Amino acid sequence: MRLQYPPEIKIIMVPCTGRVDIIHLLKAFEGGADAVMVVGCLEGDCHYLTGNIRAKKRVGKLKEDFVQMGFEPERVEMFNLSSSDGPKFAAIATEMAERAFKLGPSKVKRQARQAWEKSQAATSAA
Amino acid sequence: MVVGGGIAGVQASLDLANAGFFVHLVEKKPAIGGVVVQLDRSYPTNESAMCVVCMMSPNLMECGRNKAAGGLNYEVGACGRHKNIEIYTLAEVTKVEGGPGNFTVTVEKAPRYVDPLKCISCGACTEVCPVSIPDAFNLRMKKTKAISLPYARAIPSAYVLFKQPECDECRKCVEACEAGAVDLGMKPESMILNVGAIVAAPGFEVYDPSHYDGYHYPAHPNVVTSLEFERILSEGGPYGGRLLRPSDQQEPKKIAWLQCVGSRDMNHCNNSYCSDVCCMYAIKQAEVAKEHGGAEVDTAIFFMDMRTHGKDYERYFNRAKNDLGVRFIRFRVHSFDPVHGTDDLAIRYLTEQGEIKTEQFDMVVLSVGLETSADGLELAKTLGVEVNPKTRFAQTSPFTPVATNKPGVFVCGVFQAPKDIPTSTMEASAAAAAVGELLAPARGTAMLGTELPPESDVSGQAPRVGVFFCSCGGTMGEAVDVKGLAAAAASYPGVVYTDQDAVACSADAQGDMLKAIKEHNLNRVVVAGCSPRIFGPLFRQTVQQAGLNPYLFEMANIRDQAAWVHLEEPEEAMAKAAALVRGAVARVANLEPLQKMVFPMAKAALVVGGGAAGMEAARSIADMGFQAYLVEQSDKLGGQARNLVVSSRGYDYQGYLDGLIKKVESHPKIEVLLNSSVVDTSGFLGNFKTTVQTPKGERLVEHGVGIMATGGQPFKPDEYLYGQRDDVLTLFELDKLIADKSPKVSGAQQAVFIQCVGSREPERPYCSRLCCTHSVESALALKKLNPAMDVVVLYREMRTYGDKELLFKEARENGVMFIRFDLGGKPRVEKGGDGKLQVTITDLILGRPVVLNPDLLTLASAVLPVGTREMGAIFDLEVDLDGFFQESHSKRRPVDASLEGFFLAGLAHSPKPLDESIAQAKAAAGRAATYLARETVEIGGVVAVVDQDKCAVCLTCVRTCPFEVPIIDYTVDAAYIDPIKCQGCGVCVSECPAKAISMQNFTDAQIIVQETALAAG
Amino acid sequence: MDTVPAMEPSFELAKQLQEVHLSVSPCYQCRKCSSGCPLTFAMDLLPDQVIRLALLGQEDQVLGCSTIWVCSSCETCTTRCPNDIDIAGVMDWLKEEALRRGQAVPQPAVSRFHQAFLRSVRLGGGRLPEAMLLGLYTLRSGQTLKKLWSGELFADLRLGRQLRRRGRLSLRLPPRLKGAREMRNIFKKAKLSAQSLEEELPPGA
Amino acid sequence: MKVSYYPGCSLEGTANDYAASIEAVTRAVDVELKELEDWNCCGASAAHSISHSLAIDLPMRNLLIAYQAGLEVVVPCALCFNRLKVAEKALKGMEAHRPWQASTHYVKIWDLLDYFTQPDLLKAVAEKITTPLTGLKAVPYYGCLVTRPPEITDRADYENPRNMELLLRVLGADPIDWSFKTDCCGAGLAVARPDIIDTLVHCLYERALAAGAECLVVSCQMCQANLDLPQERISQNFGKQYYLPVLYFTELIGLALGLPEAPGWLDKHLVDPRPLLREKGLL
Repeated sequence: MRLQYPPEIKIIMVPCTGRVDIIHLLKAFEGGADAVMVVGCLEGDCHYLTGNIRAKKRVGKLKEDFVQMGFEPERVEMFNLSSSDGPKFAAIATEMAERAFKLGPSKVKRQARQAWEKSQAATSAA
Repeated sequence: MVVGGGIAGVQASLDLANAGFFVHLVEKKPAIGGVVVQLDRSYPTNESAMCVVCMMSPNLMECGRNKAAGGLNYEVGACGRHKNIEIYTLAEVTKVEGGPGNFTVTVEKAPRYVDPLKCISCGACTEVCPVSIPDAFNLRMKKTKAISLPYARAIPSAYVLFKQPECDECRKCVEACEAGAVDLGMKPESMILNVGAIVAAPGFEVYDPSHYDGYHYPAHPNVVTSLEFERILSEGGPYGGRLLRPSDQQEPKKIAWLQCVGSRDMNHCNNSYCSDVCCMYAIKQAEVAKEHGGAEVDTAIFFMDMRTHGKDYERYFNRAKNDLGVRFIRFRVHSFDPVHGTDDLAIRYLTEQGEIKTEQFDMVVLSVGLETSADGLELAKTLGVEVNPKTRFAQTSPFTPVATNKPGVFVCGVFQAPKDIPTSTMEASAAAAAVGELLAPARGTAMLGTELPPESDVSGQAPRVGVFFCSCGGTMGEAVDVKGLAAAAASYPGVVYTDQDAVACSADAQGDMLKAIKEHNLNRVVVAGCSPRIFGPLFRQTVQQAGLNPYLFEMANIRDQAAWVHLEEPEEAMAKAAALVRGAVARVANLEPLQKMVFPMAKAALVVGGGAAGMEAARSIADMGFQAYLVEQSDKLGGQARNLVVSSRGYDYQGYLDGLIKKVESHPKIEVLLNSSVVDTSGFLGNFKTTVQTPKGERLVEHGVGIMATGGQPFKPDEYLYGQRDDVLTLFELDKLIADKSPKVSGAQQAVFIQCVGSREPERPYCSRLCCTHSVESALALKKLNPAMDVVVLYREMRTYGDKELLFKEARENGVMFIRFDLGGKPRVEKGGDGKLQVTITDLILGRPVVLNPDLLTLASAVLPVGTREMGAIFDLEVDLDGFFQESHSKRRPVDASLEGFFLAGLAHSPKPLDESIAQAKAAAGRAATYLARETVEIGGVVAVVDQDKCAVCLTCVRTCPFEVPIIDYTVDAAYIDPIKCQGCGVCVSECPAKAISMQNFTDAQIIVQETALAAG
Repeated sequence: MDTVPAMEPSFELAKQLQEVHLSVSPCYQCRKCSSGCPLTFAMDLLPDQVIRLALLGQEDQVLGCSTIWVCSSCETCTTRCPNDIDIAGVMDWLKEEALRRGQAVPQPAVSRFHQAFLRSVRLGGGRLPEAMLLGLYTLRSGQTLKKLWSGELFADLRLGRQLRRRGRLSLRLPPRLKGAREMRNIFKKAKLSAQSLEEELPPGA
Repeated sequence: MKVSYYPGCSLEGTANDYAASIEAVTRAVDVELKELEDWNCCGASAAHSISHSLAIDLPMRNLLIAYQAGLEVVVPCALCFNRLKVAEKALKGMEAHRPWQASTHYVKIWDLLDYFTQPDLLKAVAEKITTPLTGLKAVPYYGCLVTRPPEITDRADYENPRNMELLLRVLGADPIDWSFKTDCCGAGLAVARPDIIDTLVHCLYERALAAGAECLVVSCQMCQANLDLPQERISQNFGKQYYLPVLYFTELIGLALGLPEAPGWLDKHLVDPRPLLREKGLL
């Protein structure tokens, strides 16, 4: 259907969201990502029955850890949609891209973070 | 033998070859592919039509790579899964003798003047050739040389020289050809072939609209047929894929499509049938025109009934109308006039409210209908196949849709009746099944084995990655510059070779890839192109034929994840594509070879559902010599077909059904399990073990493949006073009354039908396809019973497609009245003053309400799927948004289910009339035969493996696995995962606290290295 | 839409038309006839609406509309109908049926012209005396007074004089036909079928 | 060549100029016209509008006269031609029901223009041309009933007839193609509803001028009357002075053959064609 969504989104294929480990999400941030989303099948429709439920639990746990780490929990999110639901995928991709812009670079990239904070302070002052 | 190399002919050849029969494919043109290769895009997915052929191309290529096309030019010798399809191009069948099982066929082959075995399709001859002739492939809208490739990426990919009309044998091409392939001395050959059965798929011709003087065709340059418009849109077309109009090569901003040109008309042509496909291709062309020329292109389709009755077609139509702004004007244009001083055309038409409007269009496309070609009729005469005089399509019975009057000769594709690509592909598989049944004893006797080169051991070698880029035939557009990507990719770690090709999936590109892997002894391959879901298996198979383990391969989807989805931001799209390639290269460098397990194929099929479709599938499987288990939940066979008791065309549905049930119940190779239902299943392709609950307790059925024919049921209407009065019925209930000669029918003065009850509504946005025809047949039956009875049909779109249009004509001529309403003005059904029914409907032509007082009100209710969710859950089969089974690919595999080894037939796949259910059932059997014919099946590869040293036996994996696969092996005090049972989801791998389990092909390292490479972008 | 009177369909008219090989039931409202018709600007009902009303048996509307009288029988619709319905033939039949039933004719000028034409041919013994036609029509058309005031009558007379001057308007009666008796039988047979052919329409009705 | 000739009532009255040009031109190409013995009026649009029995019986009588004469019949007036063909089809229909009565041997009924554009006659005309009509831009106007409906007229090219263009080219004139060559001029409504004629004919004038025509060429005197007579009135009503002479194709043949009587026919028109023809050097 060629629905457009922000180019910042980069996609990795895994057999099931159940395969996504917390280490993978952390490594993504370490590699420079500002936001990570895990996109699984609709609950109950998982080809492997419970894969997406497992993933949801892991993302939920990671969000709590983020709060303690002083990381914005909104940077990581789990979504469920059917494989033929193109429009919904475009919508969540756009939403995550907006979150990344709003939240600015992740703390992992120290210089980029400081530069961004300076520019934020400047704009709010003006 | 298969006559005709269009999409139907090719699919039939493949199903036959894969089911163990040697196939002679006779095609009169210099290359196979038929009309489909001339199309730019194909609905409903709008994928490039070449894509449909390309998707076939791993199969087409198998044909292409066999002896006729010469393995030599790929120096691969033993390539191709098997060499069981022999293609004869520029060939025609001239004489046929003998009978089923033993035909002697004379085939005359015109000289190609180029030896396909030597031609390496380098194009040198075309450059030097001085003679230019109109390019028949591009419908004479473009010039080509006397010697040229039939079409870009043609199969077989050998050049052809047309001596007539102008080649003066200057021999320049002979000198230019290093391979010495050009031989002007070639003579016509004639050969006698002995074959067991013949499948006729000669395809069709589009109607020549020059008979309509009012359409100024071909005089006015901006009036083109729909096929010519496809060429204009195509990348290989006259304008390189840019949407320009022929007169001044300007971008047309306003385009009109005129429907029913050469169809549904007794006046200008004698095609009173409907050609079934024109409505859909007009919508598709409008959408693609908007894509090419930008959203402001104004597209208007002039039509009578919008016939989008296929699966998902109604959504396609609604999306075009509501979201994409395609205008639909219900009006049949007779003629239009060129506007003096401009190249435009003025169309004068009537709006819905009846006022006359004239609009000026830059271009007019005539949606021409389909006709049997002169060659098709000639072939029919040669084969002795009878043709229906009214429509000139093959004469077939609804109960044996692919059989003809001549035993041993079968038919499929448009020559059987006008149909679209998915139905043609399905019918081709049905024809293959019919042949499979006839020649069952000869299965496998003429097979040629396939050899794969030994797998070279690459362990311990540093990764040498080759990256092959594909611009997917230009559909990448400007967003992604493949050359730039290739240059950048050369610098990625591990990359030693990059290459790019317009269409990597084509036959010759595969050859280049094989050569490159050998020359640069690559041990890892990345293809950057389209989705792995479509061509993963094709490239993996090519990698395997280069002697590499198929798992040392990765695809970067720069088409669906970059080029197509970031059209407005080309730079970011390029950056993203580069990142995707970098990620894929990083991942492939870390991949290790994996071996698959080999298991025997159980030669049996499980058929779920004992309706007409289930029984036909079981009978076909059994006739082909395999065992069939037919599971039916009710206490008798027959399904919904039991209710078909009325046919104005004189079809004896019940006679057919009783005959079929007798055959199924008495067939030695069919075991019928009544009052039974499937409760559980396990295993994998070729080795399924399904437990069936039968009255005599649980039965474990071992089978290799499965066919889902759980059927459908009529929707219980929830409007029009249904259920509150006994004179408001559904179609089945009316038919019962007619069959029982009930006084309610003979006494009725007026009968009214209401169409689209429950269908094409927001909660069920699909068309149930069979109700228009059913209502018209029942209406005709009523008229025949009592000509004085007033019969009125209230409809939204009259979808009596194909040859059923003749029924609609017959009904009108017999005085049945048709009144149209739209979703906003549905008929009001209430109790009249005298207690009789009163139906009020606004006639849209007169804009005034009409009051009817029927004695019988029949509601054409929708078709709902039965058992799809339950079976979908047990067998893990995908179900689409409307609850019907989802087929693997609407075009290429319309009959295969989402899970390999399972096939779909009948109403459970989508609503369809009985003859199409029967065709689909045979097609399912035909497809199943391509698996059952195999001796072994390969399983495994991507599974979880336990590192016994790290396992702390904490049982997390045992509790986590949804399929209860891991067990504790106390001999080694560690968990054990049976590679056969493991589904490869990886849930246990990430749950295991000790990271003791790793998943082959998706190890943590491989994922992480891809992530970091991606994020670094 | 309830304001507009609802129609009770009847199939009588459609059956009558079927008997004279002018069946309208094959129509599937493709509306080519209405778009091709050059006279729609002067019509109250479009040709496809006339066919639709005939199919629905709305006799008073169909027989009382101006469309059937304004139709110049140019046969465009009949030629183009994809279902081979003789629409022009239906228009003619409806005109004849309207006169037979004594229906009030909304276009008296046209119906009286046709009647004056046939009466002139009958009185002329088998050929049309054009001058007599113009005279009879002017007397009977009921438009004469209106034309007098609007000055159209003078324009007509001037046109007549121009033709006269060019010798194209002879006042002589056409020659006696040998088959005069045969002509009388033809007209007598027509009178029987038409009854109202002879009735004098009160001028100005 | 000898053919039966059915002139029709108006050729004896308002269109006797057309009759004159026909007789002269046919004589010039050695075609002898034998007028039908005791022919009667075909009933024109009046009969088929309000009396089906007259609509069949009137032309039937002429048909039977033609059959007795045994020669092919040439019919200049489109309406008479159409009515004769209707009678012919009706007779064939009747005989189909009673094959034992199928005694009549049919003769071909020709529309005059069709007859004249037969290859041998065209050759005959071409040979006798003295002053070709070079530079005369004309649009052919066929009207309705010569070509339509095809089931009655048996015409193949009923949507886009081209034989008058053929003739004009043979005569050396410059025929212009336009889309309105078979659009209706209002025919029988001329007397009862002249306002309708004004609208229809005004549209034809505009389209002819848009196509770059200087005059209209017709083959039926009804069309000639509806295009020629109201031109002055339409010019007043629509406030635009139209000068589009309406010529019979037989008059053009007469001119091209240099027949002495030709100029005589031209002054019978209301819209005087002579200024245009003089400007073209043809008079």
